Amino acid sequence: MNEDPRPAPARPISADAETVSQDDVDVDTYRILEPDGSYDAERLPDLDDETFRELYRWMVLQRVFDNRATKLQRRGKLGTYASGRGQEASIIGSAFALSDQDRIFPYGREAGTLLIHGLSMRDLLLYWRGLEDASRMDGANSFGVAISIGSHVPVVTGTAWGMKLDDADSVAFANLGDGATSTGAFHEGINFAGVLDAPAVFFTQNNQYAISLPFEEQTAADTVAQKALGYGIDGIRVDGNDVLAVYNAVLTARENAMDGTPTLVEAVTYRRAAHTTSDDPSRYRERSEVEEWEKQDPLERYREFLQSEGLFEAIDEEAVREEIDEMFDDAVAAADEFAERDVREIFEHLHEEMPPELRRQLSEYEELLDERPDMYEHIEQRPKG
Amino acid sequence: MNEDPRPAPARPISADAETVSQDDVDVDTYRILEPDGSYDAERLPDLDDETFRELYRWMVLQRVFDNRATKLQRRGKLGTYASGRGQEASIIGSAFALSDQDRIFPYGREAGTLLIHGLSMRDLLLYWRGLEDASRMDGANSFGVAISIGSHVPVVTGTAWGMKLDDADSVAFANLGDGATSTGAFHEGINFAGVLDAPAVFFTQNNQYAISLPFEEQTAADTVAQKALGYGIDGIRVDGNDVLAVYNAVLTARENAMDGTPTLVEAVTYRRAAHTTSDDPSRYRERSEVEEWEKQDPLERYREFLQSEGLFEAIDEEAVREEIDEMFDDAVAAADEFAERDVREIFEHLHEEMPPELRRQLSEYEELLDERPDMYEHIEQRPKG
Amino acid sequence: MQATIIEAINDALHEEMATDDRTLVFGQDVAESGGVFRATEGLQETFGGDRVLDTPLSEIAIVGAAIGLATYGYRPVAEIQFSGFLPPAFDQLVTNASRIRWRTRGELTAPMTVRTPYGAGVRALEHHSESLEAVYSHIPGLKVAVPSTPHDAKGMLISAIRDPDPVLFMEPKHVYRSFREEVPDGTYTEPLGEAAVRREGEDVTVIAWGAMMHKTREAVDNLDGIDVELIDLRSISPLDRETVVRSVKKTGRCVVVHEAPKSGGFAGELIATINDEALMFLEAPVERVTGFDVPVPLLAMEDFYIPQPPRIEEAITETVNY
Amino acid sequence: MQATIIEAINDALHEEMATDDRTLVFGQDVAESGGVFRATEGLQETFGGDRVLDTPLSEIAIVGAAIGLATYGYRPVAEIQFSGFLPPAFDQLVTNASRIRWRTRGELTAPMTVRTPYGAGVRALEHHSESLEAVYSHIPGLKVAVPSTPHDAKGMLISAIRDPDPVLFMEPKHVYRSFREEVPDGTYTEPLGEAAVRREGEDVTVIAWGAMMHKTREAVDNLDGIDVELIDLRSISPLDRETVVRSVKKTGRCVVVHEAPKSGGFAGELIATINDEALMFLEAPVERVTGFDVPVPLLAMEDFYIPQPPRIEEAITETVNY
Ligand SMILES: Cc1ncc(C[n+]2csc(CCOP(=O)(O)OP(=O)(O)O)c2C)c(N)n1
Ligand SMILES: Cc1ncc(C[n+]2csc(CCOP(=O)(O)OP(=O)(O)O)c2C)c(N)n1
Ligand SMILES: [Mg+2]
Ligand SMILES: [Mg+2]
Repeated sequence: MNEDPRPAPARPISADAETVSQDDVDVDTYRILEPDGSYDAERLPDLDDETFRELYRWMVLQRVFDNRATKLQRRGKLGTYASGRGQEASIIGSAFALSDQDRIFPYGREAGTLLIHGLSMRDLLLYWRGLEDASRMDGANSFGVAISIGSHVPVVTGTAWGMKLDDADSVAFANLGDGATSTGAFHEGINFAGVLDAPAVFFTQNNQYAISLPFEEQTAADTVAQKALGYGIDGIRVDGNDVLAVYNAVLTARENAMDGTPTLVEAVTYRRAAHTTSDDPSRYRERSEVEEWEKQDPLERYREFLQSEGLFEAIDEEAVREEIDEMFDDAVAAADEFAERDVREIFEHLHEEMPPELRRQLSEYEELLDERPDMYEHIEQRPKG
Repeated sequence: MNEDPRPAPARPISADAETVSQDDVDVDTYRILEPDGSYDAERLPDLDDETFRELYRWMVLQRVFDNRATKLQRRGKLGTYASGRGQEASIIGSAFALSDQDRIFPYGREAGTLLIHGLSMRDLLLYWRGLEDASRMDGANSFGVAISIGSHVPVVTGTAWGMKLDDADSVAFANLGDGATSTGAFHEGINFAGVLDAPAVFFTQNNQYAISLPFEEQTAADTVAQKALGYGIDGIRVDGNDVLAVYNAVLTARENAMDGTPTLVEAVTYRRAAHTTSDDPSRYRERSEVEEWEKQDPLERYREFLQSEGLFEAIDEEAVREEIDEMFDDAVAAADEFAERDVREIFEHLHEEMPPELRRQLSEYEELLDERPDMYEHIEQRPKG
Repeated sequence: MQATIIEAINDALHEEMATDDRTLVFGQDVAESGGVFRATEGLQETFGGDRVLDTPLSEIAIVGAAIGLATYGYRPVAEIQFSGFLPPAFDQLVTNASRIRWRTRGELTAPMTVRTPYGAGVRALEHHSESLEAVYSHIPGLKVAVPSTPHDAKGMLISAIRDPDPVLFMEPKHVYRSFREEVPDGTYTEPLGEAAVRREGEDVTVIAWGAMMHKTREAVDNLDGIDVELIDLRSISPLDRETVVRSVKKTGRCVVVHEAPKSGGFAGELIATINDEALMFLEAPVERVTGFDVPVPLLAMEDFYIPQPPRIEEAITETVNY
Repeated sequence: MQATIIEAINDALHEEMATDDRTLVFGQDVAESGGVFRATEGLQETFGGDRVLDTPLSEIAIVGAAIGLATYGYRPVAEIQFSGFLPPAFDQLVTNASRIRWRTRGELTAPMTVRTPYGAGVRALEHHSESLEAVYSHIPGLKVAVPSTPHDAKGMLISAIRDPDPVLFMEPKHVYRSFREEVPDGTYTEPLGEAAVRREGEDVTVIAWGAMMHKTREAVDNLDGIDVELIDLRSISPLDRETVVRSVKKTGRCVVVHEAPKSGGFAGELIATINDEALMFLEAPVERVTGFDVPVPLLAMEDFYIPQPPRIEEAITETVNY
């Protein structure tokens, strides 16, 4: 055996193995409403007029809720808040495509989705005030918010698997951001869903940023949708500022999923607000970029459509906004009235039956709180803002 | 706001969003030597005759080493062993495409790769005898074997990143199995490599199984190579039983990588042996399937090529095998002579400087071993087989 | 029947699959091939491919999917092939499994079991020999069980599967097949959270679990004239503090044996518990006989690492003679 | 200069980047935006995009790439944005970072630092408040450091970056900005593996680290007539057993304060150490003042969870009066 049999590849030896690359695949962006106001009538979803209008009202609600919540946070009356501004079409369009039986796995920005699916506005505010009790998701068929980015994806697969075993008429629906697509949990969860033919929809709101990191620097892939190819499932890329297109895309994905093809939807949109109320986007992006996207406002685009269809006349936008403002005021009032929490709350609901050591920790602590009322000088039951 | 504004999607509303799927992309399998003995002369790598022959000798070496190591294990003289039988073209072809400057990240089956790149046969045997000292990888530019499947992939990316920063004429080269492609580490590592334009080659030996799980059940994707599209990098699918094609594919990948496009190579091959010496493949696959692949033997295919080119005459296969057998015998003898290990060895090399507590543990233990020679009744310094 | 630990586990899985058809078994190589240790042998034949499934090489997805199934009403029993491959899924345990009940205030729960063989001594490759029970014991909301006998393996596994909350079930693979004992047919449970006193004694309390129970028993049997109280901890979390404390109050002396490295190992929690409630009864420091603060050596040297009976004997003798 | 902890960290990074051009800084949002806590502010401007880089949302890849760089000769300083997001990378720490020197018998080493803000009290969302130092302390080959002052933050971070082996550097984000102190300009190091005695005393040893040092100091300051010896542990691993033992031998009493849940928390290792070497000096059980065995509550209730000064005071008083 020759001691060093290798030719030195540093002297390049011409090699010609064919490569496959993303240039070999076309990923179209599905759209119904063009930014110029025209639309593809063939593609219009088959909704009644009132539902067309409801879509609009809910987008307004998302916008107003985000504005109000952000202000509430500035006044120190809410914890960190993550706004969906700019993503209303993605948030509301997808929510409308889901049924009550579908289990939603939220990721944080989708106020409207949770409210549409039954969560009360008070509870949503309480969630952002950091009250465990709100994550109960009362009224909604929803998992807890996946604050650990991407961590819900394999869980979605498990729930979808259960639905498949039950032959249920439903899907497990993940909301996630572009940032989540870089996580190992995303990969393992979706790949496994593909193997299982699980009825799961992985709805990625590609809002172009993971905090400060633009999509182009998160991955060398041109789109999120093409990542579906690595899993042998279907991908849909949709204009995320076109509420009707999103609605159709998620409906399609949902049908696919129930037919055994999990689907990865990429809604191309833009996060116009700061990442959260703790973030200062001027550190990493130009105002002009935001302005470009403001021109693509999802509410405006949809309003134009409604107007051109004569559907908008029945909407009194002023009144809608007032109604939402009132709902919000009521919700804040209700949240404010929510009783101070008892310390027991942080000991409960971890186990079906509290283990002895934890019971002891609780009772010792209760005693201490009695004996040392000055403990309360260190305990503030509210957000600091 | 309508309390329940959603249309019931259970009544299917026709939706038509276009999907992208793996049917939209063609992934060809690169090949030079056809199973029928013909070959594509255009594609032949530009190697001198002796190198063509060395390729063959090394494939034989891989085959013989696997056989002998497996037998050694059966006699209780080696720990669990993982054979590369059937994958010789992938193992040797890829190894020949690498330079000494490239850092190899092995995954276990590639005896030949490590030997070609400077590891002694004795040390390789000692590794399989479970001696830490052998993982030093003396002589080879190699990381430790990634026994935790996929765990090396992000590490490969880091090393490639370092090479890029150094403007080095080298790549980081990962050997991995199809099974590894299901791990989160694979995803995060390769995606990040794509972002970094890191000179990394991810060489996947798709031997059709992850222990008992056939490739079709590991992922719904038809190929490993197409997974490159999700990362915006290049993929190459190559016939892993064609040593010349593998050689060219890895050369291509290496050049791509050094030009800033990390490349995922899928070598389509077959694990003809059991997963390891502890495995019984009859539990999960038919003998007939193995026989089908035996017909595609990489050594035979390459021998035919050498014969048809008149290159084989200078090879005395008998003598080659004898030479390898002798090398193996010598290596076993040298391994047998390797001194019994001192207990200090398990305390050393974890920290540059041993922390006080560990020093104490060691000295107390040395004392105990002195005082209680019966400890050695419980300590066997050899594989049980 | 007479059964080894691995047979008892297999039996428990058969029993629970038959009892509750929402029980599912999945993991790498568990279905078609019956598991690398044969723990799941025969399940797929009996209960079908829908309920017994091979998964991809995806520890995150295995544990994550178990959470998704459990919160949806199933009773998943997931296998992680070796506990050295559980760390990739650590986040799913911490972030989701252990706290989904908490996060949703009891609306969603995760009645799931993750089975995994742990520990050294089977001459395997790197990462096949770890014992990270101390790590998992520190995650609130996660139960950690480690049986040491066939009887317990079966009864505790059935308890784990029926438990309303997530249980990490660590199996002492070193003694999977080393002995048989009588294991009742049919269904029975052994409680989680309760230690077992294997031998009553007056001189010293010796605590071990899993594979170390057997090394420890061997040591105890070798010791003439020392009246050992031997506790099989069985549950790492929740910890049966009462049994430990009661025993140490009686004996005034204690030795803890575990395979994991000493620093940060679970002996620390045991000693802290004794300190809390029985300090003034102690007549000698509690001794720790543990793995060293190094990774488990590869197979050639692993016997050096494992606490062997003479080491345990010395520690017991020293503690008694302190 | 007068600096907060976060400023001291930023300064340390600037110093080391300037001193050793093989030092790299990367992580989520560290470059363009200077880090969510501004720890890395100004680095990219000064040292360029090649050495200061934003990474994708990939904790496995961040830690994995650090290992790849370190074993290739670089000195990576990776940031994990919150320690609650380190669990996805747990496997890289266990499987590669902590043992590559061991695995290759010193041929390859991983001189890398993983910085991560830990702990509760900043009113953040779920998973932003954890303290898992006990878990990481149990991984042989991984150092774990937790500074509590600006001076130490700078000196220890420089030590961590220069350390020939991997260091997990946990930063007490709750006190990132809560006070300034004099921090020397230029380069200096504070050793890893050495605790600091912050206050000498005769009555009782109180041990804390990181953010809990400040709650503890507040408690100690409130206690009239008790002469406390206050130890800032600083290094969780390797543990400075000597300083702890020497102090407890002197005082005969000890209280340990940490934020993490009690069960399986690092107090266990400290108590075990005291048990090993100073048991007979103890006049009272070592008290633990810790988080409860639950996840850190969301922001509305987190103050309940955190060990507050009155709790610490009670424990000290009880221990002294035992
Ligand atoms: C596993 C994990 N790592 C880091 C973080 C910190 N973090 C919070 S949001 C975020 C970016 C998320 O980006 P994306 O998924 O695109 O969602 P978006 O916020 O843009 O809607 C990061 C890095 C986290 N929450 N979880
Ligand atoms: C993270 C991890 N999970 C599980 C295992 C157990 N295991 C060892 S090899 C193997 C299959 C590997 O398959 P593949 O990557 O295709 O490589 P091959 O053995 O086929 O060459 C498994 C599951 C492991 N070593 N690491
Ligand atoms: Mg985003
Ligand atoms: Mg394979």
